[in-house]
Amino acid sequence: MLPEAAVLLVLVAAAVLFALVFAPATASRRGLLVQGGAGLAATAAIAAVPAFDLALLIILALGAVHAAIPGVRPFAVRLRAPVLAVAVLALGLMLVRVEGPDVLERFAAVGLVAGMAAAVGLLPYIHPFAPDEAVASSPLPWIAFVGPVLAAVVVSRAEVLLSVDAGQAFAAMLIGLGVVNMAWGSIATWLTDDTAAAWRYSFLADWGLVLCGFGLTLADGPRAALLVLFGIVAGRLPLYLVWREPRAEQATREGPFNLLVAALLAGSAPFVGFAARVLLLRGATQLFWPLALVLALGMLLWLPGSLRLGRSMGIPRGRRALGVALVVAVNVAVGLYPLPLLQAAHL
Amino acid sequence: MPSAAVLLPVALPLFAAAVIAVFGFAGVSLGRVAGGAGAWSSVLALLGVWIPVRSSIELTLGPLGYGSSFDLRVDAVTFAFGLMIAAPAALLLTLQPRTWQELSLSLLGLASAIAAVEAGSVVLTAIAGGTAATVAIVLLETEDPRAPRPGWATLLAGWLALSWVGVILQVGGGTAVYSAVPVATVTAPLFAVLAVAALLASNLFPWRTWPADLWSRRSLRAAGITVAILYPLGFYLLVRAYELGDGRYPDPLFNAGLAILGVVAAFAAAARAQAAGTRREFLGEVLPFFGGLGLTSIAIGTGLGLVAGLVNLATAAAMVACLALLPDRAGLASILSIAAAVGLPPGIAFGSRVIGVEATFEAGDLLGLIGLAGVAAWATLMVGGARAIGLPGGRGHPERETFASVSMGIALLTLLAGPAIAAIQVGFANPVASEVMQAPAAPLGGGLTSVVTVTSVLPAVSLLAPLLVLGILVYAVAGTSAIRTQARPALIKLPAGGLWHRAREGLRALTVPEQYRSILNIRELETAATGGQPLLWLAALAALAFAVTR
Amino acid sequence: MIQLLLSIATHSVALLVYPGLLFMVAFGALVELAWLRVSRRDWDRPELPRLRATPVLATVAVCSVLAAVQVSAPFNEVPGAERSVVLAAVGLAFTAWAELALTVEFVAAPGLLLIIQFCWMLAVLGPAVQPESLRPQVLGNVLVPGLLPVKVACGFLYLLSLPALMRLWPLLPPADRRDKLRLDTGRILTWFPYCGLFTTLFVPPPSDDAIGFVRFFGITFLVAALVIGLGALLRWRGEAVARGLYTRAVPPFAGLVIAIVVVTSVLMR
Amino acid sequence: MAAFAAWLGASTVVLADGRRGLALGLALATTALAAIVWPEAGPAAAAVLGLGGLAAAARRLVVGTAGWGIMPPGSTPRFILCIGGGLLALWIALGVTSGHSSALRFAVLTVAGLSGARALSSEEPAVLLTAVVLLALAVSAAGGLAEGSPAIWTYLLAAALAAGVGWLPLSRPRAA
Repeated sequence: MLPEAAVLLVLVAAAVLFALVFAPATASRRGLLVQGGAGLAATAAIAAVPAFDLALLIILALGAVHAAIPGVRPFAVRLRAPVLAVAVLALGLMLVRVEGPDVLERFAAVGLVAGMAAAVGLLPYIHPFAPDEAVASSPLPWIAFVGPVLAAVVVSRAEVLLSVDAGQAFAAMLIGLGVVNMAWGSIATWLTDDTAAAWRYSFLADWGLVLCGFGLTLADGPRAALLVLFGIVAGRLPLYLVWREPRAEQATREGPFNLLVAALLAGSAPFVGFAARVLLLRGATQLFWPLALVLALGMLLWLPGSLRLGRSMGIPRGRRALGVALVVAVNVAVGLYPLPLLQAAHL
Repeated sequence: MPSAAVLLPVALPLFAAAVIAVFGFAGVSLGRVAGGAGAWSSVLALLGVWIPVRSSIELTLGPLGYGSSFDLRVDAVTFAFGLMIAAPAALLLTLQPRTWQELSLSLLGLASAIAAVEAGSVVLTAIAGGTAATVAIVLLETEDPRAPRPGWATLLAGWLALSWVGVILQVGGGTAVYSAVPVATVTAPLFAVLAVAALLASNLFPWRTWPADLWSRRSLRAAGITVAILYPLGFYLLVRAYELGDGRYPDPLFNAGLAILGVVAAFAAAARAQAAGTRREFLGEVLPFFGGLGLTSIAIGTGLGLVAGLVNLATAAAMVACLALLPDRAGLASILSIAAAVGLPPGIAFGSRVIGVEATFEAGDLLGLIGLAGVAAWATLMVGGARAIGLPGGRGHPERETFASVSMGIALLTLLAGPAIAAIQVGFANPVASEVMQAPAAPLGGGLTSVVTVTSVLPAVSLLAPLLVLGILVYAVAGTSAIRTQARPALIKLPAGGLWHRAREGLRALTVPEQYRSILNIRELETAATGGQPLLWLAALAALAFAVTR
Repeated sequence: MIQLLLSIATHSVALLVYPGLLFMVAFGALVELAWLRVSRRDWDRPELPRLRATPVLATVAVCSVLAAVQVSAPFNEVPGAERSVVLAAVGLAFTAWAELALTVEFVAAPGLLLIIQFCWMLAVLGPAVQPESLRPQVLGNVLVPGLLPVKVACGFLYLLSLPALMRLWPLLPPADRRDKLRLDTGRILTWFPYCGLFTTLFVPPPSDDAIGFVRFFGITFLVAALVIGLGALLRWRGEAVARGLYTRAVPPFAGLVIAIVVVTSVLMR
Repeated sequence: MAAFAAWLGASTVVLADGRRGLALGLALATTALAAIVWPEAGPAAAAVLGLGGLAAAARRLVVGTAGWGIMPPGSTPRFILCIGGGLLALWIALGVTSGHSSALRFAVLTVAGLSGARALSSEEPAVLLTAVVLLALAVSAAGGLAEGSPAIWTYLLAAALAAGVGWLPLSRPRAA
């Protein structure tokens, strides 16, 4: 199994555990365990299977099963994106395997990038979202749970399958989509009316960084991407779960705690987001320094949205507070000393 | 001295913060004694590490994961800035009552700021400085969420810019370690980013920024700590920049530009100070004024200027503690604080400013005009100071966090320290100049009794000491009863502030005309992008396919 | 150590006796009497100043003493190398504002006064920009033809500024309701530093002998007389003329002086 | 011949709304794909693929909108899609790409493309699940294009998915 994917799997497992431990007393632990366990198993399978075709079939199966979970959105709406993803990935895969002109490989790269974006739910393939939908049946598992491992697998496969020329096109598309997702996600987090949607867009913005990281064809790029993915799975996702919990006071508030959460979400030092940003700037500077400038300016767009999300957390009490404290501690630790994580992923 | 000792100035306050937090969670507030102990331990550690050896001590503990090693060092620059940061913070933490949360956060911020100046590489400085900024924001919010605080975006932008500088150095020269960066890597564009980072870190601009705004908070507990730990960091970067550039900035225009910016900032602060409505408002502009002149002196690019700037900043650090402990009521403490702030002879502020002005003239190339402007700015502050003595107090600084006698003591100390400016230069500032600038520019002669510049000598002890005695005698027989507290009109009205405000309001009021709003409707755009329209998806696919054929 | 003690002693003598406090008082009293005689038509014996020390007086004394010892008066115990025009300028700048600390009513047109003070500072420090030296006697000694325009322009600006800085102009502060003649102690303390500094900056330094002494103080008294004359003229022409001069004439002239300083410095590089 | 049958089957799925039509299209496409993968992957893989697809078709025969529902009113765009898609796939499979088994290339392109398009254009769960089955079969068949003989696991998983997906319990969307 890909070491990077293995690390992400462990993080995903930790996220499931977090959901189990810190879920409100009223929530069904059994349901959480079944849904989380199934998702985790499928994610593990995606990372573990030897052939990419098998991974695609698992994604398809996962998409069908996830769409079948009772939820607010119609079955068709939930199934479309995974089906499109698999179809496009399959066509891309086919174009890689057949003989033909070089442009076919570029089209294959398009298939792989678009398929990955569609599976995870990134711009322009954003999964339709219902603010009041339960987490399990919402698009969130794709963007924050399965997505990280899936992206790592697709990118690693692409590196093997694509030629140098097509690989460059693949990287360029990743960076392009990354910048678009960064800008859209961070601005929408700030300006959208609905707080649930703002949370969802904030994942999109982080994914923008991930795509840019994967697109930087240097050692620092994947490192940065891994750290941002860590931030998504071990930071943003748990905080989102805490925010989703029903609580007495729903009023937004700006206190020290909320600012701390905002700092974590915005990738301020000393949280893991800052280390990831440093690596991204490093990679971008090596590749093409104006890109670093664009990224640096884009990174400032995180603040207003993060402040909004931080305020939306209110003041957690009891178990929720403990959960947030744990998330903060973990993100600070990895932010200050990310080397063990990177070494575990062989990066 | 074991190299691990360089950890102490950072580790001790961190440990104290942890202990205070643990007890706090257990319901026991250890109070200011623990806070003071944590902060003073950092000061003592700095003294203990630097004074016995007086040469650079470095600790490298291997890579951290973002291209930088865990590299801490204590050298003359670290020592000087560490003291500027830790000493006032320690004093405030010892005296002012705080909740355990505020204590822990303050110590955390202090440790981060010390780590920023101890960091051996630019990237580490950026991370530690960014941490200090984050902690300071949270600290200010803990004290009073509605009171003014620094713009987070500005601070983050500064530290992000510095981290970019760090990675550019790593990419271009293979390292971002201050002492190892190849000079050729420090190009003009890179230095421009570094300068912007420094200016953003300390908000050194001509308009009213957070170092002034924070003093308009009712309570000055968090404000004092924030200014103490954050304000010196921007100057620190500009001083380290000399080390990166082998004793100079990559282009003399940077020296001139930054010096001009500094003097303009100082003049603007002084102009706002002379128009202040309360004494507190005036005192709020004192530190930006110190900072402006400090920036000018440091940026001039000569050893003399750097030394003057450092002494000026050290005085500013003392003033931070002085002003944060000063009650809003009238009295001798206020008068002495204002006298110290305006640089009444023969105080240390007076001495450092005079040397700074002399440095500009001796630097040549019309830089003397900057010195001239500096003196004009100083004169404006004098007016403000004289006027402020009789102004109403201000926002009612809570009595329990004010210590008039200590504040007065600090002010008095800065006034009495004038004759010792040569000694301070030799023990405190000269080593920094020697560290970051190459001889012969750096070390200045004159010894402990006088400051020798290129064209003149300031006989610190022999001239200023008798003047001090004379001053003490005449002030001793003079009373303060004749001073009348009254609302006093501004000498110069400030149209600029109004213009700036109007411009900002105008910008805020800008809207897209009704008939054009349908062209770009954000809501509709959001709906279209998130509606999961198959056609849009296929179009995106086609667009990507088209893109890769170009 | 002994050398340091000796140096402190000589500097103390300079500060307290000559050209410091005692000498300043003597010189200032004479000139102030002359000013009173010239400025008032109804001359009677003026009241002696109150001897009660106030913070204002203390500040003026300390700052003007510091300025006084920077002048190149013959037999000045402060060595030439240890004098600085910046010390003199800043010291004197403080004296103009000490009264503002008590109440605004003691200062006439403070805004205008500040602008005039800027002009005066330009006149004091302008000549130092190109030579890059701050030793007063060096500046006084500069006779390079290329620098003479700066020197002349700055000297003229200096003289124009003094009546305002010395409060000889007809703009009276609201609180100045003195009907009887009284010596102004603050002004007494600043006559010598202001006039002596002019002599130092714009006239070649004298030798340390009797002739040099007479020459220096002759010129300094002449400067004082010029200032008194200018002040009297302004009082005679009235407030409006004075205000017009200091708002419409002096600041633009200062602008011209800056231009001359810049151009000269550029040309002389 | 088999490739065209695969296209015909996929097109039938695109054009049909009723369960019989969907089952017919699925069965036709399955049989064709099984026939195409036989030479490359061997009889076992073909059998597994065929069994999975036929099981899905059988399930489809009993679940979904009753009747054939082939080319209902308003299905002209779908018809054009089938023709256009087929021609495009034919051009790519024969004209643009080369190598062994052009039939497999054509079949994979048409089945994957048309099933994907069907999934995007329908709201009916039965239709969507049929498209999913077709897509799974196409993905597994595409394994035959890889270097070396494809592993049986891909076909097994595709067959299992095809056979199982029809049994998913589908609930109506509920308001939260």
